[in-house]
Amino acid sequence: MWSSVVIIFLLWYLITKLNIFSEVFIPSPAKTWAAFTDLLVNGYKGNSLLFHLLDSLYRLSIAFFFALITAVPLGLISGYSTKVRAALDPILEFYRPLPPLSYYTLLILWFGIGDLSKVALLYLAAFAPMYIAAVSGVKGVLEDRIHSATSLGANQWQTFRYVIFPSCLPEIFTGMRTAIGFAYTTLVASEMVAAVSGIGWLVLDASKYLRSDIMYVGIILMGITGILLDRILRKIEVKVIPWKGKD
Amino acid sequence: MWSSVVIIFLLWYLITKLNIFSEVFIPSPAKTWAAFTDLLVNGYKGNSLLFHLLDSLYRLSIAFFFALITAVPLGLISGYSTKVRAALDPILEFYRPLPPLSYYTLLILWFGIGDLSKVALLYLAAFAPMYIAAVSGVKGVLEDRIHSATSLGANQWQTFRYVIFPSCLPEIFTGMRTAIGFAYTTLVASEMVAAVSGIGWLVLDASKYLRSDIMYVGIILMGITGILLDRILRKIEVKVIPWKGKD
Amino acid sequence: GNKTTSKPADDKVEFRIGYQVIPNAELLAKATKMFEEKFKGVTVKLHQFEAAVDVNTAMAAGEIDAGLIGSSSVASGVAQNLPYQVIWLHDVIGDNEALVVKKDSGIKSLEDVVGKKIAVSFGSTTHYSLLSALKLKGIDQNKVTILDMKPADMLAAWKQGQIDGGYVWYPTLGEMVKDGNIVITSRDLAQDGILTADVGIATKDFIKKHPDVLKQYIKILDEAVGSYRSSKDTAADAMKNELNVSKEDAAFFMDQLIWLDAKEQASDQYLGTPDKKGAFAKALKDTAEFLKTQKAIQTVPDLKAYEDAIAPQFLQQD
Amino acid sequence: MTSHALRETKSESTVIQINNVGLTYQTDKQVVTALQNINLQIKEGSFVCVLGPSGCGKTTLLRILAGFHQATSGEVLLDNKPISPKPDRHRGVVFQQQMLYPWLNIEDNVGFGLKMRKVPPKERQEIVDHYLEMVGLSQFKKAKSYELSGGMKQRASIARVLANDPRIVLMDEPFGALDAMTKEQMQDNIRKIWKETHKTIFFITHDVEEALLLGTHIIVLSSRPGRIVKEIYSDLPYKIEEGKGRMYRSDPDFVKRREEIISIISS
Amino acid sequence: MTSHALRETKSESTVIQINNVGLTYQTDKQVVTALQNINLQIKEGSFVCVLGPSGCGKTTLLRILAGFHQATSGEVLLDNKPISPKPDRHRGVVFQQQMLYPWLNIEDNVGFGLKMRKVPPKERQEIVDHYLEMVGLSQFKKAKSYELSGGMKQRASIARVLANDPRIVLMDEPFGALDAMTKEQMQDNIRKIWKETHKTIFFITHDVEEALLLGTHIIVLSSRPGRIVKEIYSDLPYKIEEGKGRMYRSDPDFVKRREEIISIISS
Ligand SMILES: Nc1ncnc2c1ncn2[C@@H]1O[C@H](COP(=O)(O)OP(=O)(O)OP(=O)(O)O)[C@@H](O)[C@H]1O
Ligand SMILES: Nc1ncnc2c1ncn2[C@@H]1O[C@H](COP(=O)(O)OP(=O)(O)OP(=O)(O)O)[C@@H](O)[C@H]1O
Ligand SMILES: [Mg+2]
Ligand SMILES: [Mg+2]
Repeated sequence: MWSSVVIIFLLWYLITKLNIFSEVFIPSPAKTWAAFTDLLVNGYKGNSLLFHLLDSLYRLSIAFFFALITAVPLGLISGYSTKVRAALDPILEFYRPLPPLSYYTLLILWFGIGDLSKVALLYLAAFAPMYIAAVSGVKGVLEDRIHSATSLGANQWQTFRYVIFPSCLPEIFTGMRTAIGFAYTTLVASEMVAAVSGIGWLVLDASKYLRSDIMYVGIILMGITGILLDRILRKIEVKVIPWKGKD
Repeated sequence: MWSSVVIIFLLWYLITKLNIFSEVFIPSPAKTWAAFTDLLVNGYKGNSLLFHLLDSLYRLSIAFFFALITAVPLGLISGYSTKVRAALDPILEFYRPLPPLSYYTLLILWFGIGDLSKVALLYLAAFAPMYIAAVSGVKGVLEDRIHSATSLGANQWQTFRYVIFPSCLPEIFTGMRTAIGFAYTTLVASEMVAAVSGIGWLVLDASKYLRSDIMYVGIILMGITGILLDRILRKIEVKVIPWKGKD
Repeated sequence: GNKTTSKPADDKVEFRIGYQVIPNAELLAKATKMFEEKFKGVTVKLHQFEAAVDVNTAMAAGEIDAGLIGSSSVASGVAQNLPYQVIWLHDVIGDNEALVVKKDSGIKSLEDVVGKKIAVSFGSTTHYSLLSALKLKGIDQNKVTILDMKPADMLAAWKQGQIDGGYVWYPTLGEMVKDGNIVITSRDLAQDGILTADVGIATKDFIKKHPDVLKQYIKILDEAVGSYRSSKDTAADAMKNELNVSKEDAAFFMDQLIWLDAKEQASDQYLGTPDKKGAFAKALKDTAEFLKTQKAIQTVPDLKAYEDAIAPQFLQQD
Repeated sequence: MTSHALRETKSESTVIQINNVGLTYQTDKQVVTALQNINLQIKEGSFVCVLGPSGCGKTTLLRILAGFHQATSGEVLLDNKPISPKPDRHRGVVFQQQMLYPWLNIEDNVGFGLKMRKVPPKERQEIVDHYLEMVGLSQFKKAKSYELSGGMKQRASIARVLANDPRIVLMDEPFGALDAMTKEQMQDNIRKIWKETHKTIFFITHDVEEALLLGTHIIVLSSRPGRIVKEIYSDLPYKIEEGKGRMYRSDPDFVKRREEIISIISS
Repeated sequence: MTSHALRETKSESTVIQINNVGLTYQTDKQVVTALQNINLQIKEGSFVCVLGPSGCGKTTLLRILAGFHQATSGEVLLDNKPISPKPDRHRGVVFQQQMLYPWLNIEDNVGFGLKMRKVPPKERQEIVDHYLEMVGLSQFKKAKSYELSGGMKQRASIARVLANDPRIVLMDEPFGALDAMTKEQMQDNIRKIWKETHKTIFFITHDVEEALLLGTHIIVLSSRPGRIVKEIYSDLPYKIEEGKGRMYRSDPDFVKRREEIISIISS
């Protein structure tokens, strides 16, 4: 893993060193580092860098949490009951391919310009991948596994909770990982409205003034926190489903 | 399914009828329909509605196709070989959470303002979900299934092609569905720069002049084509993996 | 980038313009097919852009030779040594950008915005206008809650009563005026020397290699201004399709902007002449000063740099 | 050694009545008639052993009784009412292929049904421990299913179903992967449970001796499509004392019966 | 009926040599020693039958030979060279739990190894048809694995491995889910193939009679941790003619041997 990090760094260094593109678009590592230390000391427009980052992560976590506790159960139910699926799927399939831009205005109308609409946007982004994963997971559960549970006396809900749900966990985790990445990519879009904090807003704001050095600091921070979140999920996955690939 | 469509329509009708929000944001179904027929007849800014739609779908298909034939093999290899994974994962995990905005500039610098940079953006969006799904799929393959293949004389490549790949198909399909939805949501972003056609551009362009009726036509068209694409994928899925949920 | 060489296929120079949908002379020229008809020995390619950032990027990638960006973007671009120069003022912003406040907000004049919520699109010309206006009136901007919003979102927040006002352009401005009052417009500010404009820029490379093409270009734009002034009705008719609005609206939008012909632009008040650059250089420097307070740029170059960034030679028609 | 005439047991109430049942699998490639014209009465408390060639429809019949499939023709009555087409806890199933839950350890697998019925933890633990002891897996309480050998998985599956105390026990070749000795112990165990609790047991096996040592009602199916070719009633299982099963094997009468059944199957 | 002394067969070249092999499974909950101090020589062309109580380590031993696991101590030599720790086509494996590929029909499952070796389609088809015929699944060529009964799956797995013509055949209770008659046929088949091709076969079974009818080298393992408690050499399998296996069962000598082995396992 470190080798690929080093290679990327080298490439970056070379591109800026050879002046292939203007510094305005691709700042040198040195300039980016300088911007980083400056941001660390002085913050960005009134808030510290850490504050921006945590603010975004806070919104992200809330959105992700609520998406998780709604998308997974709904997905499981949809995978199980053709009726529920017939009712939910069209809605989901409809909004899913829509660009956030197209419904953000509606979210503002309903939820105002505060954190709520931002979280709602992230929520919608995180919802779909987990829902789809859960539906697909349920469909992949061995029929006899469900039979075994019911003939052991599990009622519908128990079969769900104790058999279908754990069987789907591997797919749900994949869905969670996709979801968190997806929600992250909409962070900037969500912080486009009436925000004065957040790492996404920082990137956006810097981009308006072509401050690519600050943008790069923001982007790299987003990338690194993204990697960290993904790693955490994978660590949890290994802990939670040690049986993956076994029978 | 039709019931939920009808409910949504009714809601829409009521909201506009009761004038809860201004027509500027939510045009009435009637007004939207009028805009639709007008667009059908006169097109939008020099191109027919169908042209806009097909143009976007064309870019999307190319991007999706290339993402499919690269992400899936790479994902499978990554799932299989710790070394490859160690090299690829950091790159993927890094770019994945980044907002398109942040690297679109780079894509333009490299690929220009033509279709190539647009396709590249969609490609990157579609890549990640399929890659992750493939990796996770491989890890979920029963160890003994791989053993059985190698002891039947399959070499590494054949084990891959004939055993691991089909075993992962259910997860890959989930990944494909997520990917196409995700690529679709970045369509608007991709058509933000130097485009004069495409359904995403149409929505964006209409939004600037607050032509919410045209926006809604575009959004609904995007939603419907999104649903159709998803349905097609699911049809294929059922055909390709009839054994899902069986053993 | 070094892809800027416009390849002279069949002896024609390729001239690539990045335009934005703004009801000015360039869009009028496009609508009336003037570029196709009047250019001699030049193939024109028009690319639509949504934001200055993208125009800058496309220019750096060598994908376009000329483009339109707001004066704020020019001020920061010059500060960052981007290799382009100002060759034309597509329009000076007039009544089309204004601060509008809710009728029931109790705001009668600019002084009353203290303690209120005002929305503006950060990084745009309106942002500069708003903050400059506050400064002009000696109002501490920290006493106003200034929110960053795109026009469509601003309108949504406005309708929901979440903001007291916004500095914005048409057509959002038009919607907001329906239940609001205009406090100040960019035309008012322009009179106080706070000038904002949509600026035509071209790469230094292209300026050096194809001055003749640019000369033709400016001539066409100048003619378009002329034709607009002579027949606003025909112009509105041509423009309505480009804007996708009714003819009346098109006429109205065009009217809000201040159109300047080549001669007016060559005056002291604007770009000036190659020998004596006009006041626009000062306006750009002022904008840069403002940007520095926004941390948008690190240093403000001297006036000379801004004068050097203006290339008014094409305004001289012979 | 007690002599044992094979004779009809006292007629008790019929618990399962199968009338003219048939089942046809429809796949895209072919149509397979798995069962045809099955008529069968299963008495309360009887130990039914089903024999028949591979692929003749034994599992299919069991799955119909369990409620996993529905017969394509005919009807199945339980206590004179049409059998519920949904599986329930009264019809416990030991699958032909193990169906343990890999996310639970063995103890929790075995206690699964009890937990579903909200049996208090302490009581549950006692029952689980009892059955784990019985199948010889006490030491592997905490192991995961994929850490067990084939035979151990089978035993765990049996314990899981028995611990749940179903009224009817449906077992699909439960002792197939067990060595002779373990199998004998398990046979003793199941016979003992059957005797003590008067459960009705439906037991598929390939081992004719096993069928004779366990079954009070032995059914022989013909090869596909499965039809009943022979029904034998026996009271031998009532007589066999714990640990004494092996003694009967060399009994000439027993050997005769065995050869008789084998020749029916082989014909 | 020929009398058959159990005696050592002529010593031929050793193909597999197992020296002091042990294997310990390490899980987060416990440490299980599955095998301990195994020493074994397998002669080229011999038919090794492995008996032992459930969970004693038979499968584990087979998996070491197949290259799925590595012994935690000791060494395994194949042709006097350390055995490859990677499975290959020379060591065909019939798994205890079926490992058919659900995305292929039965025909393609059976022809899988041949396809991997790029055997031309026509030849491949002939071989596949031959083995499908042998295991009685010709009619189910086009069926999917999940449309087969338990026994049919097992037979398909056996056909798949035999069609691939490995040098060493490793079989883990391959006939466990088969009825008496089918089992006998399969025993005849495998014996015939073994005689004709001189393959070395490593065969795990729970059926003592089966071991006696097939094995030239019978190994009895003790319960966990598995150690070899008895090795028996026999030339009976050489003598049994096709279809005559059943006759030997009542032979007093055979019965004696059988009881002897059973008592070893039970002790
Ligand atoms: N899901 C299915 N789809 C199609 N055909 C099936 C299916 N399940 C079973 N069959 C067919 O039905 C027939 C009977 O199968 P069944 O599993 O009942 O046999 P069985 O008597 O249990 O055999 P075994 O002793 O080998 O387990 C077989 O020919 C099999 O191919
Ligand atoms: N993957 C594993 N992880 C941990 N322990 C295991 C694993 N596989 C097997 N064991 C343990 O190793 C021992 C031997 O298992 P093995 O499968 O070799 O037995 P076996 O002789 O094949 O039994 P059976 O006849 O029941 O199939 C058992 O106690 C089992 O619990
Ligand atoms: Mg069966
Ligand atoms: Mg085993």
